[in-house]
Amino acid sequence: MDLLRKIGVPVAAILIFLGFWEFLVWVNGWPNYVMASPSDLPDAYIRFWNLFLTGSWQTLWRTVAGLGIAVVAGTLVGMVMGFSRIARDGLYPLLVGFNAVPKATLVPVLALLFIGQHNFNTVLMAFLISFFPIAVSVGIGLSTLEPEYRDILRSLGASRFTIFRKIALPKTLPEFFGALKVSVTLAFIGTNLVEIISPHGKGLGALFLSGQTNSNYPLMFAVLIALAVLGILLYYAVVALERIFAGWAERPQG
Amino acid sequence: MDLLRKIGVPVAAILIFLGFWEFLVWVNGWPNYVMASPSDLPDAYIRFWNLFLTGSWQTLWRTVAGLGIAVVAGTLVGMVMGFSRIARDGLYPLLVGFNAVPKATLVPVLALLFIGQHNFNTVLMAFLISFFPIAVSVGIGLSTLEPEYRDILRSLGASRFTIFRKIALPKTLPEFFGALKVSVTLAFIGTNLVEIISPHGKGLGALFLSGQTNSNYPLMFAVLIALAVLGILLYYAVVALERIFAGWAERPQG
Amino acid sequence: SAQTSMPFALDWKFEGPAAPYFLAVDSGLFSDAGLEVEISEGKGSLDAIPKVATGAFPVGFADINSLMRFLDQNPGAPVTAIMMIYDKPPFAVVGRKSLGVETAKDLEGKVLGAPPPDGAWAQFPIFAAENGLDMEQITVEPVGFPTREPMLAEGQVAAVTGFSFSSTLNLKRLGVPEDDLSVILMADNGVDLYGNAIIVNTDFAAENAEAVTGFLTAIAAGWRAAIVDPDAAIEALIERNPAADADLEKERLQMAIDDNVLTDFVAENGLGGIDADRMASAIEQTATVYEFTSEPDAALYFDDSYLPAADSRMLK
Amino acid sequence: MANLIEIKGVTHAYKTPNGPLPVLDGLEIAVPEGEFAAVVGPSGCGKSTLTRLIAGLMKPDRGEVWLHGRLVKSPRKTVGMAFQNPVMLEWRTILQNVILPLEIVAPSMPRKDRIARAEELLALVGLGGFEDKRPSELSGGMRQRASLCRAIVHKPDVLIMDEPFGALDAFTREDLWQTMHELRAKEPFTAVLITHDLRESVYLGDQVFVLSGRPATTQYVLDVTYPGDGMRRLEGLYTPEAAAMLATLREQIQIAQGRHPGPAVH
Amino acid sequence: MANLIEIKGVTHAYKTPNGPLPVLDGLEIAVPEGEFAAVVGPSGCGKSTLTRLIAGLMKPDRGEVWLHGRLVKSPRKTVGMAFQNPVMLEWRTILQNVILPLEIVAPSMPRKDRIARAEELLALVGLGGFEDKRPSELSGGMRQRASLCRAIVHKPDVLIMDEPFGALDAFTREDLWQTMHELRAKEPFTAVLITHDLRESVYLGDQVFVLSGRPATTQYVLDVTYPGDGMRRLEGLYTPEAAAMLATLREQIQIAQGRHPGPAVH
Ligand SMILES: Nc1ncnc2c1ncn2[C@@H]1O[C@H](COP(=O)(O)OP(=O)(O)OP(=O)(O)O)[C@@H](O)[C@H]1O
Ligand SMILES: Nc1ncnc2c1ncn2[C@@H]1O[C@H](COP(=O)(O)OP(=O)(O)OP(=O)(O)O)[C@@H](O)[C@H]1O
Ligand SMILES: [Mg+2]
Ligand SMILES: [Mg+2]
Repeated sequence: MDLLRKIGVPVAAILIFLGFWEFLVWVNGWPNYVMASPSDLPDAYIRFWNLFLTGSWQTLWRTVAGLGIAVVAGTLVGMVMGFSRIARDGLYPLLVGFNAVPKATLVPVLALLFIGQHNFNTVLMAFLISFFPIAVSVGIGLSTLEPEYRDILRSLGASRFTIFRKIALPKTLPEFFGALKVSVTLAFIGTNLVEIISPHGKGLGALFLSGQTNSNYPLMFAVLIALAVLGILLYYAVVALERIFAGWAERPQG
Repeated sequence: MDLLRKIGVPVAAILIFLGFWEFLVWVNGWPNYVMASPSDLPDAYIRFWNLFLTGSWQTLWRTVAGLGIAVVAGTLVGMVMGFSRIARDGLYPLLVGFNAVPKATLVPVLALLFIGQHNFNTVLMAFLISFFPIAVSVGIGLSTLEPEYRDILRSLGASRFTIFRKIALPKTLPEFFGALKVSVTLAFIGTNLVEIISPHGKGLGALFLSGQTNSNYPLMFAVLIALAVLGILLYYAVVALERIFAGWAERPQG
Repeated sequence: SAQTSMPFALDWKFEGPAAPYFLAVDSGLFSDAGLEVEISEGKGSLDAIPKVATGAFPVGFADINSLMRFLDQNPGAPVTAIMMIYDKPPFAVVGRKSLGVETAKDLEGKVLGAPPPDGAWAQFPIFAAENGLDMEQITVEPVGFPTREPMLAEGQVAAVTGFSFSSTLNLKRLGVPEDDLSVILMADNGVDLYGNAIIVNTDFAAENAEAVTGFLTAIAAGWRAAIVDPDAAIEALIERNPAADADLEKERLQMAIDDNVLTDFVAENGLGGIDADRMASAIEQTATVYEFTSEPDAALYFDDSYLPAADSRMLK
Repeated sequence: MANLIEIKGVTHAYKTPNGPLPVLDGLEIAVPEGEFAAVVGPSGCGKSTLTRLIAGLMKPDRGEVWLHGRLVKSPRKTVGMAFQNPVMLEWRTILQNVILPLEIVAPSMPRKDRIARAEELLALVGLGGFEDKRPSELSGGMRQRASLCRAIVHKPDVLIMDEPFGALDAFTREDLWQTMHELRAKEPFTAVLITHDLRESVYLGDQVFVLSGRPATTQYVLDVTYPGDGMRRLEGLYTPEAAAMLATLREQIQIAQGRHPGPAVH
Repeated sequence: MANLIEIKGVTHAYKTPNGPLPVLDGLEIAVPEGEFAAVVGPSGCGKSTLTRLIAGLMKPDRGEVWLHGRLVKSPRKTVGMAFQNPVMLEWRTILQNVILPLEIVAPSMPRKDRIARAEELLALVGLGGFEDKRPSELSGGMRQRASLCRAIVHKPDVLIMDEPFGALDAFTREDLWQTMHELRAKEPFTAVLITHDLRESVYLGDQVFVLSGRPATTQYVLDVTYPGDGMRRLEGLYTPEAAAMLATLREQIQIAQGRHPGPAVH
């Protein structure tokens, strides 16, 4: 029953979505170049399966690397913002300003600054685009921590960092994981922006470009779906971590 | 003193950032086409100030419109996910998958589906890209609501929606506003993606393109900074709302 | 022997017209000249030019008209063109006969789809002036690159601006019959502009004059070989872009050769040189659509001193 | 008079990772309309669980809870509940916290009347002047008093109080006992009071139910016959009759805790 | 014996939007090493505030707090604190909650020893078998007992308890009083106990400090001379000596609440 729900429900949701998509395309009679339908995609996967595999791997590891850095850096920035009002007042506008700049326009700048460092560029972009939600959530978790909780450790003379590690972080883990879910998707976007805008022939982005060059619309859609699947995979990895570390937080909704 | 901190700190932070940027460019001797320096920008603003004003306005209203829809839709989706485990299990993977798809690649699809509906397209993209953090934060706020809080109203036979409105939403407002800050930046990116990828001659994106066509790098950087400024403005609007509605949540960090 | 490293920045993706360079790599033309050449794809001329200007790539491939603007905006940037490849630029208006567009004049009263950052669209005012078009009567619909051809295929616009070999083939792919297409090359309709050229970082060239000349020699030889055996060229390309459709890219290459590279002038004088009068006229035409911040000077944009002897640049 | 609250053979166990934890076992409680039932029992025996069952916040594994002659399946608007842990909504002032139930139960009541009602109750429990404070600015005992106001602000028929005076000093507590009696005279309600103060149970209760240790059963029911002329007075607690009742209860609780009842040292 | 805890002329006011709220006004308290100071006073008078000042969680506006002959400027590792609101960390089991202070104060203590210590204390307060439960699976009184374990697990020199038995029934409470005495004999500590149960203050305290209403001053200090042969026994509470002390305290509290002290009805 529980397993059925855990696996069955997402699978059913995805199938319903695919069915709906197929139906929409069919009903509107959209040609491939407007929107390919799910039934067009298996062809693309069969023809290029090895490219999909290598591309996915290349995209995935860069994304995960960027995300990993984002988690560490985001947590640090969030801590600084959470503990100090001044840091919060000063950093927030800068971070928001930076994040409001479309990253697509920054890719060429990065590519010129670190010419040829494709891996570095890609990981950097995945990091830059995905650390903000984490920083925000950690910062908020800290600045809204109820004094009752903080005082448990403060009364023992614990350092701010200890309070963060033992109380604030665990207490905000649910929100932290929520931010991580957002960041996962952003990191993928970052990786792909670089792969598409400053192409270096690697990853799913390269496959997308090649589909574009050839006006192979089903291939392009197939790449997008592959990206979505990678995103979902990484999401389940996050969920697994969440179950382990923040399972306590979910409350029955009687 | 308080005013000094509220205004002085952000201003100082921004000045320090600009100074650092100017210094970096100067020390590395980067030419404009690698990275323009802040001192190059006033020229661009002076020359094109009216374009900046109209462009900013066009970008801003579309962004705010998209964001407004994102808030409403995100809250609704978040409510559904927060109240029902099944909805959560089914919707999350779909949403994550959708969000892992780079929106840049979706712009052409939208543009073809709704040909010529530039305003609609732009607002739609701003909405699509920015609703996820809100949905996630509302969903988490609901699913981790402590039963003690919920029971205050449940014991009176209040409906789920009432509990959401009177307890869950206010209680998660801090996280909600955090998500909103992330969404603000994303909405800007959405608007600009459309303005740049599927140009319709409106908004700051159009100005950026025109800088690009003419290799006017300072203009391009000036547009990016203008975007950042718009983002910061909207951020302060969010902060103002936050002060009003969630000011109680901030706890002194003794 | 110590090879000179010369990374080469293309302006665009690995498509048919890039095949000659890969052929040159694969048949050892560069390594024979003591050069180690790695080819990178790009996102348009505006991406390739700064790459060369910063010196990250000593050589690149970019539109000379974009280069003019770049040099005007960034005076003193160490970059210049040294070998013209597209003697005729691929700037074109592609229309559909079934929608009433066959000649330039037919555009009046129709809807023209144009991506604002498009290179061809940038030159459209020259084209319009040379052909006496009344811009008032043309409805210009801004479109995005990815939607340009689909919109023409859907009949939402009657014509689009674009590169001849890109737009035409994309349209064929979208199922528009070839004989319904009318490709109006701007170069055939009064526009004197040149097209893409090999560009070089001038600091690099000054120090490695011999290597640069050797590079250009190999480029010419690459084109020559590709013209003789397009299949081999495409094979070299497919290796780098595995998902590419060989037939399509071959057609694209052939169009580039026929329309843009192997012009009468090139057949006569060899690949790479320019005609000073035409260049002057091109600058003059550019000045009608672009406001130079300083006096334009042809010498800044093109330097023929690295070109190898004419006979080694003959394509036939 | 009919029994307004009837708990019939209620059995409940919490599901825990290492098997079910039986908490209530065939509990029987009946409270006639307008009466006050005090419930005492050892810590952790299931008293708070009982309040949640009466309020309809949980369903018992077996057995039935009846209110007003109707089987309780879900919470009712006519119930007021003071939780053991007096959670206040930090984003509302004390006054707004107290008003909250009115917003749900009497949405059409004019704002002015709501405020008047809440202010009246706050003054009654000694919190006049603290209406506009945030919950975090109140002491533990003050929060508990505010929580009591929140439970009765909408004049519920049934009032369930889970150790409502636990954090109060003896005198404030005695004042509030008095206040409860006065309120009951003015706005009749039927009440269930969980407490661990035996004097409180005798002073406020018409019946005192002693629960056994976990799993709790109704171990003993004491019918309170309060000494005096009808109105209950504090002095009554120091009469021999009251002392006898208290002694009985002590003994019963000692049994409930599984000890040999010692000599009633009082 | 030197005074381990010394509170000298402590005055404190909370800043609130409508001006400062004076809470403590020149408070004087001194507790010799190894002794037990009970503090009683009306609800909201400033007792919890006092505990926060002693623990160094807040600084007084005026006056000084000395611990161990050193001025308190920030919290110390040798203090144990049981808060009035026994907040437990929901992501930890009860056992892990109790161990928490050891992780801070004795990071090098072997895991096994920590667990043994925590288990021993939990058994002492009657929570054996609940080690692996989540806080939300405990009743209010059980949480309070676990919180007490958390306060003493690291053998603090100074133990501050803010109504630690408030949610417990009479017998569990009396058991824990006994436990406190035993603990004190085994692991000597100096304690401040906030309570509103006068019997508790007399049974546990060596001195009882009665605070006046807000702003609180030290209104009265009772030196407890507990009847009996040294070991305190519950029976002692029912002796005339104890009754006299209780009567005095009742009277003082009544004064603290600003009432005319009534006849000592007991
Ligand atoms: N953080 C705060 N901000 C403002 N006022 C506060 C704050 N904490 C407490 N107060 C006020 O200080 C006074 C004393 O509070 P305190 O918690 O010390 O009382 P107490 O003696 O512990 O009462 P109780 O017995 O009810 O727990 C109260 O009137 C309360 O309203
Ligand atoms: N949500 C829960 N999940 C699992 N077990 C629970 C839960 N709530 C309570 N329990 C267990 O049920 C038993 C009874 O709890 P309850 O809160 O009803 O006790 P109580 O009589 O109110 O005690 P106290 O006087 O200490 O408040 C306790 O042993 C407790 O551990
Ligand atoms: Mg309870
Ligand atoms: Mg207190």
